[in-house]
Amino acid sequence: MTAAAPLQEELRELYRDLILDHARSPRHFGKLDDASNRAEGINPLCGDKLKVYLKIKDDGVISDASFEGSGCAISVASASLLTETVIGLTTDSALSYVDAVLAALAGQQKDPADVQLGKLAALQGVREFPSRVKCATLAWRALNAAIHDDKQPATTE
Amino acid sequence: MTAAAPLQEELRELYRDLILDHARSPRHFGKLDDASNRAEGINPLCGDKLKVYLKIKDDGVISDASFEGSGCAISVASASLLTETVIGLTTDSALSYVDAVLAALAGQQKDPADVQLGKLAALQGVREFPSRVKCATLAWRALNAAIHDDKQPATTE
Amino acid sequence: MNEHSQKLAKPVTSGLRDCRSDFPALDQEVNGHSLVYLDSAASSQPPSAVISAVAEYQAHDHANVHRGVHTLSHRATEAYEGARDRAQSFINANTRNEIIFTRGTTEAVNLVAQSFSRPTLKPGDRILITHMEHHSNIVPWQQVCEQTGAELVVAPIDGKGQLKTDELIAQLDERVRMLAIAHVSNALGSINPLREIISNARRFDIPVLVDGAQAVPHMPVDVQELDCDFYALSGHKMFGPTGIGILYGKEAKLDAMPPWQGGGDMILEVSFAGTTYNELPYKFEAGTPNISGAIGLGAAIGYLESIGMALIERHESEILAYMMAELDKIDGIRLIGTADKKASVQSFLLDDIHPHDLGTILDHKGVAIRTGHHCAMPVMEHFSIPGTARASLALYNNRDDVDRLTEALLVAKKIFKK
Amino acid sequence: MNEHSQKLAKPVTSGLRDCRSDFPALDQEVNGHSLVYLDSAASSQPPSAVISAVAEYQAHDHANVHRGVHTLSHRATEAYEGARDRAQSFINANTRNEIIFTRGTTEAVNLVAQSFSRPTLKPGDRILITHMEHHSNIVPWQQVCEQTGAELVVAPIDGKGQLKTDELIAQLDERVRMLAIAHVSNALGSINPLREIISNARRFDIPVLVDGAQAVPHMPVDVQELDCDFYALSGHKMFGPTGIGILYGKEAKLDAMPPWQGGGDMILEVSFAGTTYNELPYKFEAGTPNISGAIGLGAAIGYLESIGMALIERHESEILAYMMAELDKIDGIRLIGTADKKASVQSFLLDDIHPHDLGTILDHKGVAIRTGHHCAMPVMEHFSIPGTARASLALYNNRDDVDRLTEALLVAKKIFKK
Ligand SMILES: Cc1ncc(COP(=O)(O)O)c(C=O)c1O
Ligand SMILES: Cc1ncc(COP(=O)(O)O)c(C=O)c1O
Repeated sequence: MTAAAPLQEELRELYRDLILDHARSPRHFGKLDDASNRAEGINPLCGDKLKVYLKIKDDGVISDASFEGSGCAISVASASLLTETVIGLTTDSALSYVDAVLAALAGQQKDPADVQLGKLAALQGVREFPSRVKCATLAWRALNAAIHDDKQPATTE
Repeated sequence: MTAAAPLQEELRELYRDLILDHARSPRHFGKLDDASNRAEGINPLCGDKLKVYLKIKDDGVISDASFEGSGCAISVASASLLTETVIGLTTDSALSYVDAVLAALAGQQKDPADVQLGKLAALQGVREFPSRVKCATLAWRALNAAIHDDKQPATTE
Repeated sequence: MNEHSQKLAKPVTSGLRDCRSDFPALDQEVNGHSLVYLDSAASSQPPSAVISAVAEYQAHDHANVHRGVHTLSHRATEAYEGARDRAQSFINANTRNEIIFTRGTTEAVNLVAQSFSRPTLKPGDRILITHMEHHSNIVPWQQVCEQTGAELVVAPIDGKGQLKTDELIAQLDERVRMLAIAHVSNALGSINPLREIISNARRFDIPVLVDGAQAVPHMPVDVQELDCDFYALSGHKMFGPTGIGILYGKEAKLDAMPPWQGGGDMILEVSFAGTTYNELPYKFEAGTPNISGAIGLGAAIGYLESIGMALIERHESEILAYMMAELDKIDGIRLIGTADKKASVQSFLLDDIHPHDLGTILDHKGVAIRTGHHCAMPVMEHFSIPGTARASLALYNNRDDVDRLTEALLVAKKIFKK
Repeated sequence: MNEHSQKLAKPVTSGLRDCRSDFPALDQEVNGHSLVYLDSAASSQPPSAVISAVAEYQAHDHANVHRGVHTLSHRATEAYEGARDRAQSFINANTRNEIIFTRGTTEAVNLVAQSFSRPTLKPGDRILITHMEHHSNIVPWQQVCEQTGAELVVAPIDGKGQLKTDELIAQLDERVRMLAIAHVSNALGSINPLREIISNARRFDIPVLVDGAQAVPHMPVDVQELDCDFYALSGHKMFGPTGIGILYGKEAKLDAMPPWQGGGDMILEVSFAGTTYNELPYKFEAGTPNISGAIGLGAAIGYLESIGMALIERHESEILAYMMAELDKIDGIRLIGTADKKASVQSFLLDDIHPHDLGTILDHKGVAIRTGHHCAMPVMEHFSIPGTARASLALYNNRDDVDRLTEALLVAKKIFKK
């Protein structure tokens, strides 16, 4: 076990306190009854599903957001962080966050001036766990679909 | 080519003059209009097919026999030799020939007193060519089926 | 090898420990730890004997089978058909014509649903399955019910994940035109009492298909003794290659069925006026078959026979008992599937940790388990859970593997402790 | 590598000669002679790169794909899906969703016949095929015609074994609901003028399935340029393993089709109330796929790409021209299949020697050819012959192989001389 001790650090990187906190107590969890937009996200390979609800005002600002579904700590924390992030943003800047998060999780460097990941940086621990990256991206793909009002579920494939 | 010269002998063993003669000029070839018994033989793996016709008298003696079909030198010669062999035999002794030929071609030693292979021994060259044994046995399986009046085609499987 | 062996400490008593070195995949490090492979119910690791049988075939003997007069084609045909003979004797089929090579269990079930059931089913007829079936033994029946208007009926399971056999037997009547049932459940490990069930089905002449995917790697199987009409299995779950499996069917049943897929090898004669189909088993093997897969499966059977299925069964049931006992000691564990008769598999949940998170943490410790619904969503729905973590055993596992599993679970508990 | 190369003597000009050592099966003696393998149209030999990709996968990376969070499962999934990506780019499909792994060409044709055609065909509709099709592109259509009352219509071929393209084009009309046509004939080698045919089929919105089994190993194939709706191929004919093949389909077509086989992996959700199917390509891949087969096929594609299909095509057409010329010099030979545009294959008869006897004698000289009807009985019937001897080329063949063939044919003549 000692030889593997440094590796355990990677696990801690993945399951940071912030992630565990959001996984245990997801923010904005539940259906949004007066949502203007909604979309489902499906990970066809593991079967995880969640729904993202948005209330988008006429001026394009997301005034409220929530999510529903069951999933692993990573997908729930990611969805919870997402709702915290997008409330108050315009749909355009929410979409920039989608780009930035997907790029960061894919290990790509995006122009850092573009978007401040802030708390969302906590999701980056997943990069060392390639089989879990899709868990972290699921909510963001659903957000993208909700803003574009897609009728088809968004998928991680 | 010189190193392989002895092997060429095996080919000559397979394609003996007797075999080639019967293949070129098959005896009793054609349909037997007043046949009492008939059966089809099929080699499902190569698709070869032939029909054996018998005229069996009330006393159980095969008074006439013929065959039809197209096939390789081995299967045609075998069928031709078969017709020569069985005409005049009782069905019982024809069946002993079936046993003896199938055993000889499978490389089994049968009690030599049982049946005199005679000319049929020429078929034994096929034993060195395992993929061709079924060609040599096809007619004999059809003979067996004809004597037993089987409605299903006999097969070499 | 006696009744007390479970009470002894760690040494494995069955004499199977040495066979680990036959499996090259087990001799590797994953994430800095020696691999503990507890995912054989999803797919087993092939022994060297299988890997090299496939490679040797490909390197020296490959050609298309049947119809060929040249040496390689003859060798390939002999090897392919030899694998059929081995399979026949392994499950004790009556004739080699009863062994149809398929891609796996799934294709075997589809073949029966489409060729046997579809042409004869009508509205009012029923297909009976159980609540513990794998999707592969559910969806093909849903499809054929939709195609024919027949009804899918489901026999219930209890809180231990056991079939309610009495209720299933009460569901048997003239309307039931197929009983499709797992030998062993892949999500729960429950072994179904097939002989009792099949003898009851016989009273109404109900054809029985057994999904044997999770049974053949773990216990002796004799299809004539079971008296089932069809038995389906997958090579990759019994230490053979992927892409190969077997449909066993009673000859009279198979003979009466129309072919399913059309193409090369399954015909005797083709003309535009009409086509004459080939005899068994070729009638159901359209196109060039998975020759190297069948040869690999034959080698897997040879490997299993060299050890002996009875010995394997004894070894595994000992390790399974140990695993269940050790898991049960962990605070916060919930075992899913605690049938009285079980093989190979233990599903579980730990605290409120999602199975995927458990899977990731265990993998990080070199322990490979499967997480999720295990293609048995109705089982998950029965227990009102989205999925489980599942550890599954095969002949190469031992008590050390179990200890590594429980150690890793304690790490997960620590990470997720509030 | 210029137009004069065919006039030069033996040296192979294309630079491909060295690749023979990549194929372990070619380095053996058969009946005391070094093997000359001229049966690649039935099945090709795999290069070491394929054999070891399969063996390495089995020894180190095997697990069930999809749904797995542990390391081996992730590796297996990446490798399996990576093979799909390779196949996509190899035939230039538009998206990876258009690549469905099947057992081979036969299963691919059956899938289209059952999932695309069967639900929509009605009496009066027509399926158009050609007289040169392989049984695998005939029987599935006969079956679906029988199931739906549609009619099978056959486009004729001429005495050289060429499609009568004008007549086929004249047969195209609103009634035709599928044109299923070989890219290259396996019995005759004829290459069909697909672009002309497909653009004509477009006028009536006729879906086109191309049987590409005999084309992909021998020439560059671009499905978007062909503009076909479906393209079927077999791994074992393009130097990959048996048990794996591909159905390419345009995404819009595949999307609109119901799934065919049911089971694991092809569903998103299963409940007894109903089932939600998975998206492409998984919707059509029920059950555990042939993972090692797909990986081997990916390796075969990598191997072919490392040489270059254009170079392979040039090399083979040179050897084919030489083979046809050399065979034609033999007294008593009859070449079957002398189309202007040909690939790989030459069928022939010699005197009145039955093809099986030729096959045996050639095999005795170490020369492997195929004899019989080549699963193309209508072609045999067209030429009023029961079968042919067929020599077929692949990238590893050279002029020496052709010389060994003709020498052995002279031996056969001697044995059978009157
Ligand atoms: C032209 C053609 N189509 C279809 C097939 C069938 O391919 P498979 O047997 O691999 O399914 C073959 C080969 O046998 C072929 O040559
Ligand atoms: C009980 C059971 N049935 C059927 C299957 C399907 O087998 P395959 O995916 O090999 O077709 C499996 C495994 O996935 C299984 O465990």
